Amino acid sequence: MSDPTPTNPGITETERDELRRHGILLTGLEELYNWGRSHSVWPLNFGLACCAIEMIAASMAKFDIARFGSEVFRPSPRQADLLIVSGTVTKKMAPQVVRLWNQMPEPKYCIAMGACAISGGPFKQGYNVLKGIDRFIPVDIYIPGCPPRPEALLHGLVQLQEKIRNQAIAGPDAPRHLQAEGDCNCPIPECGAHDIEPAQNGALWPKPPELVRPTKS
Amino acid sequence: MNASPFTNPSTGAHVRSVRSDLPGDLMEVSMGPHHPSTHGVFRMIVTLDGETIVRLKPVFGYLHRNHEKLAENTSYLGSMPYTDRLDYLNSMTNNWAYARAVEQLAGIAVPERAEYVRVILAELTRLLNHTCLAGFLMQDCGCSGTPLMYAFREREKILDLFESLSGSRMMCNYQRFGGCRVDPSADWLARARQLVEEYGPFLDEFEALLTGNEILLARTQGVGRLSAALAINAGVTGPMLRATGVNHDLRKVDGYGVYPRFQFRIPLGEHGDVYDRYMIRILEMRESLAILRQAFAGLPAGPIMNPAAKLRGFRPKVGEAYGRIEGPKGEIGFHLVSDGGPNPWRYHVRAPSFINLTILEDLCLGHTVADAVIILGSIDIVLGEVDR
Amino acid sequence: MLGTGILQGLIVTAKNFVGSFHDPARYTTLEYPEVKPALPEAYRNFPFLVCDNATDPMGTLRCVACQICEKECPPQCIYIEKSRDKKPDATGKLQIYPAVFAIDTSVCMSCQICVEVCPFDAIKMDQVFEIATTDRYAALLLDRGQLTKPNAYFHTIHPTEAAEVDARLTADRQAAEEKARAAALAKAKTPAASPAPAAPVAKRDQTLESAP
Amino acid sequence: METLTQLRDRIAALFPAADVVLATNPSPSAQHALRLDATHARAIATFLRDDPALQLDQCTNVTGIDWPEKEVVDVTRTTVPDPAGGAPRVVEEKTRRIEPGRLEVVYHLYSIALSHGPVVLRLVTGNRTDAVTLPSLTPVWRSAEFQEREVYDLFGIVFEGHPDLRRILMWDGFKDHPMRRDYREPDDYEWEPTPHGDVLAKAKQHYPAPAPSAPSTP
Repeated sequence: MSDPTPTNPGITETERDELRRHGILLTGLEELYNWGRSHSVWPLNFGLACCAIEMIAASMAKFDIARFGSEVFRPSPRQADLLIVSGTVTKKMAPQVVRLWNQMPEPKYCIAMGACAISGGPFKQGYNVLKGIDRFIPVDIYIPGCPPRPEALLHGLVQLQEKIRNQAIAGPDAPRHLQAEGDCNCPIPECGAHDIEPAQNGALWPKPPELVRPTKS
Repeated sequence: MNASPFTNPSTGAHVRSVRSDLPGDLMEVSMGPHHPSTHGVFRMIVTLDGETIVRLKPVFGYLHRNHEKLAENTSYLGSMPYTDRLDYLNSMTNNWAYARAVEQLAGIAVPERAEYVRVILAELTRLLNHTCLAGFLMQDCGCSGTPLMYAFREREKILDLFESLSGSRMMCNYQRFGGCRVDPSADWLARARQLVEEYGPFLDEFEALLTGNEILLARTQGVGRLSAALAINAGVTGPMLRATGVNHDLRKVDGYGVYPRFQFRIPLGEHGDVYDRYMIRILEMRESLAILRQAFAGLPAGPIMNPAAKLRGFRPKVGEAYGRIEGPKGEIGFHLVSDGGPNPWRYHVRAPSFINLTILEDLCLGHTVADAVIILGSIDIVLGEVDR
Repeated sequence: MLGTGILQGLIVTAKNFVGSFHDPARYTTLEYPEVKPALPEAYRNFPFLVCDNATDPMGTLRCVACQICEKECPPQCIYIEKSRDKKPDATGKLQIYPAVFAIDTSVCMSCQICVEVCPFDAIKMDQVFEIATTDRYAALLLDRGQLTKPNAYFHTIHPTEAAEVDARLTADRQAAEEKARAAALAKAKTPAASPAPAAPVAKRDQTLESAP
Repeated sequence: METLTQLRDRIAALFPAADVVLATNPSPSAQHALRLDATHARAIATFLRDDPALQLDQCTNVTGIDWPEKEVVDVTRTTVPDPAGGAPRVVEEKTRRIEPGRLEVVYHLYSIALSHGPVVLRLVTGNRTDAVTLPSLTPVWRSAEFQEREVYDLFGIVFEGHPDLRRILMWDGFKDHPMRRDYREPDDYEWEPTPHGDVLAKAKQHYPAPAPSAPSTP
């Protein structure tokens, strides 16, 4: 079977940009499809902590996330494409976050916004704080900062759009929703007697990269 | 009216009679922790008769970040940036409350200029909090977008000030034990003064947009009434308490900092309903502007930090202290117990919005679910502080 | 009259709508990716290490691995290992240097306490915030090489503070040289005298706690 | 307002069976406290709230404090005159004693009506394991309701007479009381790139063993 998306359409990027400036669009199916997807990423209206306020600020007049097609904050996960984990995920909250993720239809993406969502951040030594949401759900973009400026969130969103734009629509590199056996439902942890069980999703959280630290006394 | 089977014997709050000709089962609904109107990850288990609330149990802890445990393993200075993240709209007042508790614990004097700067920043924070609250409350009432957008437009201006002074928009980490971290420049003060001058016209416009609006009046007047006796007994503080008509403002009662030098009034409500709580905040903002003008006029020259105050290796003597200030949401206090070590032995936050939630059920009984949302909005909670 | 309140509100929104076409106070949108925000000088995001000479960043690090920032960092996101040998610093004095200096920016809360406690002006706050990434481990765990930036860069982002720091360091250096010269002179006069005391480098806190 | 000593004497006169101790606070804040015994605590609290001279109508703050068992060294200095007629010697005598572990609840009371305060109340449990029951002051001050639930959740103090004593911050199935000093949090230290102090010890168990002669990278 031949590749449905030729990598070289016989025209360079600069030439294509020049044509675009004159109102002539040259596009393939993949590009059109991804262009549409990347400019209508609807986030879930879901705030957790401090970063949520910056997320709201990003959707307000000064930063105006509508310029990126993402102003439609959906209250229901069924209508959302993007989960912005904006704040500390506690162990009590983790099952609900995973459930929301499972309820979102494909294609879906996740942004871990702020230090807490990435790694637990300043609260990581707490007994009720999850050390990073990527222990349970796959994260596409990490935005460090405590909290990241609204501009940093917009930058993260642009990175995500870039990622969507470069996804193939067929073949082994295609995103989950185009794969036949693609399944992104993550097992929902349960709150146990001392900790949440399991403490991480084994399929997503393999052993982290080895970090040899000379042992300090 | 029939005696309701759902009267709460301890509080006397009762349910208005519902349509008794349509007997049906009660329904239990879980609102939250992901709900677009619960101001974060707050959950209420609501029992409904039709659409009327007959029972409401708040569920907390979805943002319990172990702030107190972490603070007991960190130095006194190291907890200062964590206080920013308690009530993440009002980092400056949280900083001040914590600094005040430590200053009481260790007996550190604060220079006069620092006290003035603290007042300026606290009142700017009050403006910011109350403006945002009004916006969020309107969002809860259903006017999605416009008021919140105007509120955030003004918030950005105050945040720009905070950022150019402290380096961060929200997490200022600005106060220190015995003063403030950096001295505001003349240029900064001029900008702040200009903002204060422009805030009055903005409030006029904001009020023209909202206060007289008939829909707002219909939604908020008479909803969620709170009696003064219950408010005092339940420890309710801040604008919530003053909306019931109790004249209690720590800026007057304790007279901490340099507040006794300023002329300002305490707005009081009459009915204790959602509308009063909204109006109290609007009026408080106008008083804050008056305080700010006086503070700018009286700001003395001098050091901003007590030179005797230590940054590192700070070990207060054995003892304990409870320090409190009037935050925008109510009385924010820190209870610190020192065993003489570098870390506090016990560090407890008296979070105003957590204790203001004690009476949530009493306020909501007999109202509809839609009203519960705006009652919660009018209490003004921030989950970072409720759950800590 | 019923409805005047709503009408009044609509007038306000209309005023804002029309105003947004000509009044910059009512049109506040910052076209972010095209227009970069004007960051105030005080803005802080993540720490970086200052080196004096851009051509030899590792050789002219101001950090002497005293580990104060590691100890004071509230979220514990700094990791330092001291070197076993000593290298000359910018003044030519032999100093311990950090063999490993790592900051986990996925934990850092930008509180600036490391900057405040550093007695050597070696760590300062950076202003780069466009660091969203797809890789949590390699991209967010910054090592010594990624953290080090020249003093000239520090001057571009925090000009006032950098000028103060430079003036202070120069004064310290001159005082140290003065003292060394005086000591050398004294030594030349009385050869039996005890050797000159080491020049003080610490400016704020002389009692540096040794690492555990 | 009367001083705390006067108040203690007044309470002692009204409640002769009650054991009320004045706990002094040596810090500059000088917020001294009254330590009440559990049996009379609620009656005394009601008196404090209703007494016209006090009217402590607002219970602002409720906190728990954990005091685990610890060894205390008491140093008593006695001045012994030198029999030889020289300067008297100071003899230090050290006695070791085990201070039993206990849990403590602290209430901060203020009066809104009369604008005074704080009056600090302290209640102490018998130990940290089985005798952890204290009377709830929620019937006196409603504001204690959620705060006592929090103390129960985090410290494990059982409040007798509380209308709804459930966990509040942690989930219902949780078994530990995390604010206690001897609480050990679950081990999830497998990725700690910047460990030191306590975290280093915990993270070490997850590390690969370092190469025996690995020199630190310059």
